[in-house]
Amino acid sequence: MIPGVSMTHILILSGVLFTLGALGVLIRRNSIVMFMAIELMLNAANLAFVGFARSMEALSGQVFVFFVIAVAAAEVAVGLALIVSVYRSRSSIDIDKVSDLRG
Amino acid sequence: MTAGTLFGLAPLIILFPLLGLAVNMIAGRRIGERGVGIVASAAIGLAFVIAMLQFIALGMDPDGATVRIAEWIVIGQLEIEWALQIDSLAVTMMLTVTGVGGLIHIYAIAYMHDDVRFQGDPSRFPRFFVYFNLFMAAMLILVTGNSYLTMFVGWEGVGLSSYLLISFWYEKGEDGIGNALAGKKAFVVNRIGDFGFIIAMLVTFWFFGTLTFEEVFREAEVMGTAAVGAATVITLLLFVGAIGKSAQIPLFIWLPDAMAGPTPVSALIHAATMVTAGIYMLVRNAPLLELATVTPDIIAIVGAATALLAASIAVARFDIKRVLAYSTISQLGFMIAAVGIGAYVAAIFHLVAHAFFKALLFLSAGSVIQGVEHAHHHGDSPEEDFNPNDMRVMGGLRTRMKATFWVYLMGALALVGIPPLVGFFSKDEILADASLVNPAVFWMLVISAFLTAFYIARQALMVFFGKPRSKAAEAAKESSILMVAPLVALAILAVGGGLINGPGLLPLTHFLEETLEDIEESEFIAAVAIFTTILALISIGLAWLVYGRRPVMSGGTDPLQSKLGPLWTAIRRRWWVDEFYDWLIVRRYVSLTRWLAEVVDDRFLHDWVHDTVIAPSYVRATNWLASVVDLRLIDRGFDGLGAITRRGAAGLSVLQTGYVRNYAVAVFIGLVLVVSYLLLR
Amino acid sequence: MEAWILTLVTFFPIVGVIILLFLRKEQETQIRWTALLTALITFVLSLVMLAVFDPIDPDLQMVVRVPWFSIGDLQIEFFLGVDGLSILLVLLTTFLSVLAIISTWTAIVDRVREFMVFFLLLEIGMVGVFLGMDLFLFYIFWEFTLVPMYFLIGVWGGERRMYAALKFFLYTMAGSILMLLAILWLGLDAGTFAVPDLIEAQAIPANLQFWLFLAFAAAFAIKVPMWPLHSWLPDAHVEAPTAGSVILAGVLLKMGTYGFLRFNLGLFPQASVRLAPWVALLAVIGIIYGAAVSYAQKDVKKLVAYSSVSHLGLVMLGLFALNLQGLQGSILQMINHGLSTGALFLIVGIIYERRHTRDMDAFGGLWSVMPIYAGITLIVTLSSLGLPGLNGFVGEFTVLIGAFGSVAIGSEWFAILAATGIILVAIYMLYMFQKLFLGPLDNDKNKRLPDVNRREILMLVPIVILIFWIGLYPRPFFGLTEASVGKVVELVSSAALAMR
Amino acid sequence: MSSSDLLPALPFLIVSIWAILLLVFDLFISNKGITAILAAAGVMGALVAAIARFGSNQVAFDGMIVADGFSDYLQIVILATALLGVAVAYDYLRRMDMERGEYYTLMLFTVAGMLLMSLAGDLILIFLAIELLSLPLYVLSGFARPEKNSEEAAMKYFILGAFSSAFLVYGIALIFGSTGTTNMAGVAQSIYSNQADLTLLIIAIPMLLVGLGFKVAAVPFHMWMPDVYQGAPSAAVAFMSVGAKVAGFAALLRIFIVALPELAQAWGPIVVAVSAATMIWGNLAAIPQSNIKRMLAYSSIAHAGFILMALAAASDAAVADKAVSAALFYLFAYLFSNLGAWAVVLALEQTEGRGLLIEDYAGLGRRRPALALAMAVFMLSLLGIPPTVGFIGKFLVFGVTIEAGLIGLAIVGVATSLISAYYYMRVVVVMYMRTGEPESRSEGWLNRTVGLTALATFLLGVLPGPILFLAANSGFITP
Amino acid sequence: MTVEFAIFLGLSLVAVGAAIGMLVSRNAVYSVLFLVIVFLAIAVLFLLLSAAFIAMVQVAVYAGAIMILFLFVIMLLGPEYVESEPSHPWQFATALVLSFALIIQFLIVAIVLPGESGGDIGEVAQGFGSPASIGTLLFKEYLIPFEVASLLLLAAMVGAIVLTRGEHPR
Repeated sequence: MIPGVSMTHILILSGVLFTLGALGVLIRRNSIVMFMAIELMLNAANLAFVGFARSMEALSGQVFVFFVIAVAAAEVAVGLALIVSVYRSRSSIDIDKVSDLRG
Repeated sequence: MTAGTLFGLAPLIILFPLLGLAVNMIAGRRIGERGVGIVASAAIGLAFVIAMLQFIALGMDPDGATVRIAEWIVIGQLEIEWALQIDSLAVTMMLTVTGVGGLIHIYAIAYMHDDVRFQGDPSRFPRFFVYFNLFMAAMLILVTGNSYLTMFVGWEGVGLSSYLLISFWYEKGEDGIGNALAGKKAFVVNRIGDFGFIIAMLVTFWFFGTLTFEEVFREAEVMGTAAVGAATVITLLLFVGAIGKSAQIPLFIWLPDAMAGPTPVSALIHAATMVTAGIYMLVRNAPLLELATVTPDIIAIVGAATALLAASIAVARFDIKRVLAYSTISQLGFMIAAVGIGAYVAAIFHLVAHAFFKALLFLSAGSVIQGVEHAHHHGDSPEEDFNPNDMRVMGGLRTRMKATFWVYLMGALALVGIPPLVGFFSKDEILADASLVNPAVFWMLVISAFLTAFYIARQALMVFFGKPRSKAAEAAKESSILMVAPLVALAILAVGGGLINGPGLLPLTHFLEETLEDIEESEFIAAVAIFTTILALISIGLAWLVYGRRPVMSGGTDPLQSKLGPLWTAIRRRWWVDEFYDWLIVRRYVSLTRWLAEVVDDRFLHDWVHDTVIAPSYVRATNWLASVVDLRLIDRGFDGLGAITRRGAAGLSVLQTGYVRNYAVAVFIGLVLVVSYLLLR
Repeated sequence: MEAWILTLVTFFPIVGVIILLFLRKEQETQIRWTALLTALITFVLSLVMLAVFDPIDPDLQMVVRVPWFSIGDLQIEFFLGVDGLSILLVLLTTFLSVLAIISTWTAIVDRVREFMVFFLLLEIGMVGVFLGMDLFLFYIFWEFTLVPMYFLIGVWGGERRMYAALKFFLYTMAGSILMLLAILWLGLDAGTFAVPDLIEAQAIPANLQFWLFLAFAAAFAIKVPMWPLHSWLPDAHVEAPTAGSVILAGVLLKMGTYGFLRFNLGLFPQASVRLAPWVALLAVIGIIYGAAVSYAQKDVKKLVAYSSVSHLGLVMLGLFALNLQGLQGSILQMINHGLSTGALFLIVGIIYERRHTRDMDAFGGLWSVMPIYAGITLIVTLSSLGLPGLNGFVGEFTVLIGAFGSVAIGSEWFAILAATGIILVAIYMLYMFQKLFLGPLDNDKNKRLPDVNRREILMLVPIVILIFWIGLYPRPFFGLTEASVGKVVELVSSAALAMR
Repeated sequence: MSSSDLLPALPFLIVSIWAILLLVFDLFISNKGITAILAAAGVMGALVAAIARFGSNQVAFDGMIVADGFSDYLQIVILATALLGVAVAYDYLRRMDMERGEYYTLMLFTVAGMLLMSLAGDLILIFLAIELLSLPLYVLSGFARPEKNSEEAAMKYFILGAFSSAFLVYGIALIFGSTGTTNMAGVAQSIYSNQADLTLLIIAIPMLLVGLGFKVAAVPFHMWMPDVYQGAPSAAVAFMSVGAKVAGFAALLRIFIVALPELAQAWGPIVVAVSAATMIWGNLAAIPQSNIKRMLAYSSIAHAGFILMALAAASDAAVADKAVSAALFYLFAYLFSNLGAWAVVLALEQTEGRGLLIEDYAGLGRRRPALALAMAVFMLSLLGIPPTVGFIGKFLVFGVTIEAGLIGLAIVGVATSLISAYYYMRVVVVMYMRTGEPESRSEGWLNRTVGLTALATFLLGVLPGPILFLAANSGFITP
Repeated sequence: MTVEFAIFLGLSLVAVGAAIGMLVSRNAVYSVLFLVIVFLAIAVLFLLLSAAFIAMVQVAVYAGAIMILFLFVIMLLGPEYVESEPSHPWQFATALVLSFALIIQFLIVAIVLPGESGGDIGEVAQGFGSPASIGTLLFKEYLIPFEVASLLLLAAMVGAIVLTRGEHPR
């Protein structure tokens, strides 16, 4: 029983976090930080899930979070590997330097 | 032998010329000139025989007959068949055409023999007779057709053969193209007339529901006053056709140029037969003319005016054939006027008469020309730019070409209308009727008759009298017997032809009555006859005063020039009609087409609409112009392609910056837009 | 047997294509002969079809109608059939194909095999267009003809061939996709694509007819081409190889007029009646405009191309006279145009092969060196300027008769204006003839030109024969069409009555 | 779960297990050609399984797996794509000197993901499936490393992919929050019975659209595609250009039609707009491209637009079934025409990215008549000219669009496909009407692929009956 | 304002603040640390929302493993200062505008949220979100996703290896 705290609050919080994450992806040029921002977005989603799970007493919400975390881990593995290999060839993690293909 | 069977033979009259044509076309080169000539003339001869048989048949069965061959165009109500209508009018024409035509064919054998050599391409000899027979066939279809449409077949057919024969020496004439252009002019001008003819047929069909003469006239009779309007329109349109074919104002300009054809052509087509088709066609439509209101007067005026105008122009010609050409136009004017005042028989009579003496005149002119040309070619020092048609280089041929001179004289007198020659009766009949019906027409015709006498006398004097004005004229010799014989025959006709419709018995009138119902017998008015004859004699005298004593020197000016002053210039320049048309129509049309083609089509529809309207609207959306451009580039290689199209497609390519974060923005924008849509709906 | 005829007529060329694919590209003679024989056999087959055809019966005959596949409840059929409206055009197609192949004998030396393959494919497409009686099938053939023609122009064409080819492709496709939408609408609405059933039903409300009519017209008018949609035609014609031009002018343009005849008149009679005056107006403009523009051309081929605009204007005028004479006349006029313009392109091709120019100023006086050629040209020219006794006149006159008295068009003036065409046509046709054959033979290059050889005579004579035949005794041709045309006229006039 | 649950998922299980096994085998195989053949064998097995169980509708694992006609049909398409994908890769990898066993393993993983996409009856599974098919694809895109373009392609694909899948997750979260379940049938149920909280869906639906629209490259979520397709190894692109699209549409169709049919009037207009935008953008942007890979990338964007027309039409419940089968058929058509085109691209590609410009195709008509003919057929099919399968596809799609009364959209469709004529025909122009000496490979499997696809493209154009029947009977289970 | 709400508010502020910090800090290492703070805050919120197991996983996997991995990579590549001003002008502005728009939209939706899903969070059964309950769920209904997840991790592994291992000999 958490009086005073309504789903609305949680939703707003997660929404804000999610947006901040998205913002991060848009404004940062450091690919690692962009990537972290994406993680932030995922977490915002998790927060929403847990909140909903709690508010409607449906455990599957929490299970979903579990999977999201797993996926996040997998993404990180691939993503960091990519960043590393890009760094090897371009010796930079500035995403804007990765822009030969265009038009 | 019954009339029916004889009528059954009628199709042969068209078949024979066609056969001759075919034979000459296929075997022409092998059977040699003589063969070709014989075949062609024989074909016409046989046709003449058939015509005679039809005449006899009509004697047995005056009603005539319609000989059906096959159906042609049958669509619903529209039923047109290949069929010949044999009646007195048709037979009259058949006889004239085949008769005169046959004589001219014979004459042509000899004439062309020399002509092809003068012009330097003997191989064309057979082709001439192919065309000649083609013409005869077409002309006979014209006169025998039982419906407007079948008549129209012949109508256009003669136009075609005249086109071919005028441009027979297609590489000669002014800057080598003159003759070809003359031919084209003839055809196109005729087409203008045909336009009228076609529209006339359209109206006829939708008003009377048929196109065969019999039925149309029956219908018209039944409807009576109800058909007046239609009859007027139709006859007017038909008259447009006649104007074209019979070279009346305003479309007479093609006929003088048509003299580019060899002389037999001028004689046969542009004097005796084809040009009279218009008169025949109008007479054929007498029943409608009777109904029509305005038309006859218009026809009469136009005819008379033409007669006058042409006669005046003829006075100032130096080219022996051109004089005759304009004389032909003016005589055709007489006939048209006759039709206009309702003197159908007179018209036909004059048509026949004219066929005789005008053919005669042309042929003798031809004989003169060749005589001179012969001399010119065999002469020791042939001068350059020697024109054997120019009367100013002739003179004194009376003694050198006796036969020709005499027959020519007969023809001339017949034309002038000196009794008892054929011209006297025929022309007098017209004048007599005119004096009763329409004084204006009468006086115009009288004046032109006066001029006629003058210019023909002038010609006679310049050609045959006085002293030779050139070596060639001196050395001129009489033409071969083969040419003279037909001349003589025609001369006889010109002299005795009057009997065909001499006053009193009027055989032709009675003969034609079978076809043209209720035609009043034209009575002989002595006063008119005497008056005109005297007038003619006066003008001949005048001519002698002017040309007889001091003949015109070659290249010299005409004595009249000083006397008439500006008037002379006017007639000399043919009243500037040709120039006017050229300025008004030809130039305009040419520039119009240029404009349409270059400006409207090329620049506008092609480049402007396609490359400026369609294209940029694509560019705006899709850089279409670039793609067109680059299409053109494809030929030269894709080198420039990338650059150009990229420039064109900048619109979209710019957005594809290659920066991931921009792409992310796009995604984000999409999201926000969609959410806002859902919020706002 | 009967059931197979049409299938054979349509698809027989496949056999040739397959054989060609097995020939090595060096064996040019064999390739040419294979193609020619294929076309010939196809022509013979179409004659068999003619023999079986019963002119009295106004409906489709020798029908092949088998379910092809179905989209949901919408059955699409393989549905071939021939009636008076199409039979002449089919014959024309197979006939011209033979001649066109003969014309390529020495003209096409590069990639002969591909050329013939595309050509035979094209023939399949064209015949299919005229025989396909299921809108879907029809559309497939219709679009399919684009491809081989596109290649014929683009690969074997002249200087700016790619431009012309793509222009041709885009223009015609632009029209046809609108038609595709209309077809879809019709099919989904009526639950069938079978043309006869659709016509039978006559279930389309008038206001909708209007739009559908326009959608179909878009495709057909571009193909015809009606003024002012003609600007692709000159390019395509000038660039295309002779055989291509022959087929393009002879058959492809007729696909447009045929489309109007079969679909617009049949499916949307009321719209047709309502729009007749407008179509007639465009047609008349086209007649005069085309004739005028042709006269200004320097390039023979362009001249002939524009003359097509003029002639087809007449055909359209006849179609939308919506009466017996008009329709009969315009169908015959389609054939005439196919013959005479086809022949003209063959003729131009002959001279082009010899001199490699089509600029009329480069010629003149050819008559004296090439008399036979000149003679044949003269006949064709005369037929195309509508000299009575030759085929052109019969069609022209009947069309004028029809248009003059047409209730649908409503005014004689269209016919009268159209009739001025007979003056203009004389002007430019004789102009062309004079430029080529008359006048002095002054250009040395022309002095030693060989006259037409046996092969060329062989390919022109059949046309000349037909020119005379139709001109003198068109009865058989009218006879083939009149029953079906009568049916169409009935349909349209009843629709017209319904509108009052 | 019970053993009976395994059967419906059989193809998926086969592929995933095979993938793991192949991972192990590969260690002992020196000739990677054998790996390829083994992979193909596995796919083949799965294909057999899929065909074997066609037509039997089953729900397994408590509604997680829904094996209905829809999924079976798509599984067949996907597996066929996979087979061809292996075939085109076989020689290419060797030629391009990047032959490694992992290529095929990873391919099998994505295939497993794609299959799962078509099977998933639960949003969780959709999410996992997307990741399972995406991660290996990121890697495959970068497979040509250290080749810079390839790495860039991978990077862009990855960043944007992760970004968009984050949206997807959040969307799912909101769906869950609104309906209390992630099972599609359940979602539909709760919306139907008005227990759902629609306000949340206002954000949820757009987020789902982002996640899935990204996969099928719908405007404006498409921008990764040209860059990725250009940079990634062509063989991988050939495979994923079809596979990923098919999987994406599988999810898209299932979610919108099975889970959210009640909200059709809400998402219908959005889909209409997106589809129109996609067709226009894709077709326009393709015109100026001089690199054929890029051109095909844009063309595949455009085709996404055409398929979206079907989804838009499906917003009208009356035509939903027809629309689905139209989309299904279109995907099949797209498989052959597009993959075939890519195969031709592979045949002309040289090392260091030479031979990828359209101008490099000049003279192909002379040099390799068969190859050029095939390419022409593919181009015509993509353009939608009869008698090719592409035309039938377009015909169906336009048909349902009109039937749903979306005339405007249909007109946009025909207009844009007219525009597309320009760039498709340009390839043909270059091949046949320009002279040149193109270098091209003639490799057994490549040629067979080209031949097969070309044949299919033509034959299905003439006799689409069977596939049509299949597509027509490949609906969803209606709970 | 209840205690719980106060806690909630505090945690939210921390989370948001840390998130902003992550965005603005020029040094990637700081960003990582800020992100860890966010995650920890969220973990506490999970506890508050009676999701003990998830909270644990969050701390262990996220704040622990994943973030450490990030740190490793950063260290490996050397702490690089990528200048943070956007290389193309409109990027930053548009990003801000869009984010604002999205937040506004979130607020709108959240505010109009009807009672049953928007109201106060009620009591739940004992053991809700306990490892045991989650575990049973995972191995019953969610078996397939579970297996798929494992497959996914395997694929990721393979991918990572492919991407990172030394140049293929050429």
